[in-house]
Amino acid sequence: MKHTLKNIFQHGAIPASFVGDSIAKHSSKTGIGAHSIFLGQVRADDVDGKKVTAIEYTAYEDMALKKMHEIREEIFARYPITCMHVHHSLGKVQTGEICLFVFTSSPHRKAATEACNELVERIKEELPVWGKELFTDEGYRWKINH
Amino acid sequence: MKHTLKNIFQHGAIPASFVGDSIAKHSSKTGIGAHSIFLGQVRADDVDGKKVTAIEYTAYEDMALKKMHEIREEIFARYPITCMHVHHSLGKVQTGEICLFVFTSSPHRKAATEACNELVERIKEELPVWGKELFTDEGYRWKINH
Amino acid sequence: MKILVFGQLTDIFGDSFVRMRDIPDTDTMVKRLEENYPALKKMKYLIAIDKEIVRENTLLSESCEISLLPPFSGG
Amino acid sequence: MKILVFGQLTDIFGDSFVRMRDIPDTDTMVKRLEENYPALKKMKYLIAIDKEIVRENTLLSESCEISLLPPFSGG
Repeated sequence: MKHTLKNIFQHGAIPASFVGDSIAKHSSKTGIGAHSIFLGQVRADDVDGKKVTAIEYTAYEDMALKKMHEIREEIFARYPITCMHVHHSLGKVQTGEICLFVFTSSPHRKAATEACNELVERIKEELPVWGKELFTDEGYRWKINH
Repeated sequence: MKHTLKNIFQHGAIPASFVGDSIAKHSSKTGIGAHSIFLGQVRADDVDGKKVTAIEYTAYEDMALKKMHEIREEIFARYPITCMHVHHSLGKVQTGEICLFVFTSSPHRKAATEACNELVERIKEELPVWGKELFTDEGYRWKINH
Repeated sequence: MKILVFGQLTDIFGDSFVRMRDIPDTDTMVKRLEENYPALKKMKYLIAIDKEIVRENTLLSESCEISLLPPFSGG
Repeated sequence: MKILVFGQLTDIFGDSFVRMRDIPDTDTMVKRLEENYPALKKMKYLIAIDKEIVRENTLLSESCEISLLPPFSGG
């Protein structure tokens, strides 16, 4: 029997209104006192005179979801948080648009903040996802995470 | 000539859609790569068997805005951030509603995250704002920050 | 002289301010307030003059904006 | 045997996978891939078997899901 893993991927940019709607859904959880949110936005970087206009994301989806499941379990075990939500774009995301949305909630602020920070670091380091920075002139460069 | 300080106060809860709209406004700032957001939500705490139903906020507004201006200048001087937005409720905010919204943005994630954390700590410690936790039975308790 | 009070101190003074006359400095102010409002002795608060917190005895003039600030609890 | 490739490796292989026959282990796989695709020698990547990264030489079977993963750059 195959265990179904929670999906984190969605096609294209994450709308700002989606973030607002996610926040609104937590108003019934009255044990929550703090929300911490991280958003990644695609930058119009200059690369040797060429301008990035979009990033095209691909992933080894099955492995990424398996890894994300492990990270999720570890974060829940380590921090007293109430909720955790992760959304990552696949396909093209234009500059100025949101490509990553990480959202943690807890009764007191320390847990939400620390869990959110750790999640972002681990997502960038451990998930098999690749960004291809597309230039105005149709050239590209593979993104490097620092 | 009196210097006009940026207002951070608004009456009642901060709608989740306001957070979404704030995020959307940053899509034209294509130098931004990371947004860090902190939200304070009113908890339905139990206090000796009494349930908190709302927090009523009051402030020494002139002093709070002066102090916030100083904090803002210091944070901008210390972190390479692009934007900083702070919104705090006054008056009654029901449990489950948002009372504090802190939002920082920067090209790379470290600055936004650290600036946001420091802002939240300083807002709670240094701004002359008081919360009165209102109980179901019309009693109350003055909130204590930890 | 009008002294602004906030938070839990409004419970003691029954209002958002208290008026006093002829107070030369903050130490005298505290002493006289505590005589009139004994509950104040048990309260923790800071004194601000013209929106700046003062921790030492400070001379007061009629133009000062004086305030008593219990522990902050915003957010 | 189908080997999945991702990111900048798709530029070298010209596709999202490459097929090979009779590879007993990961060391042999790397050696033979580098013979056929010399550009691979300059690339940094990890090998995953059944979605787990392996860092030592590992025996392979036909049922293995093999993948070559260049440095991750999500977010």
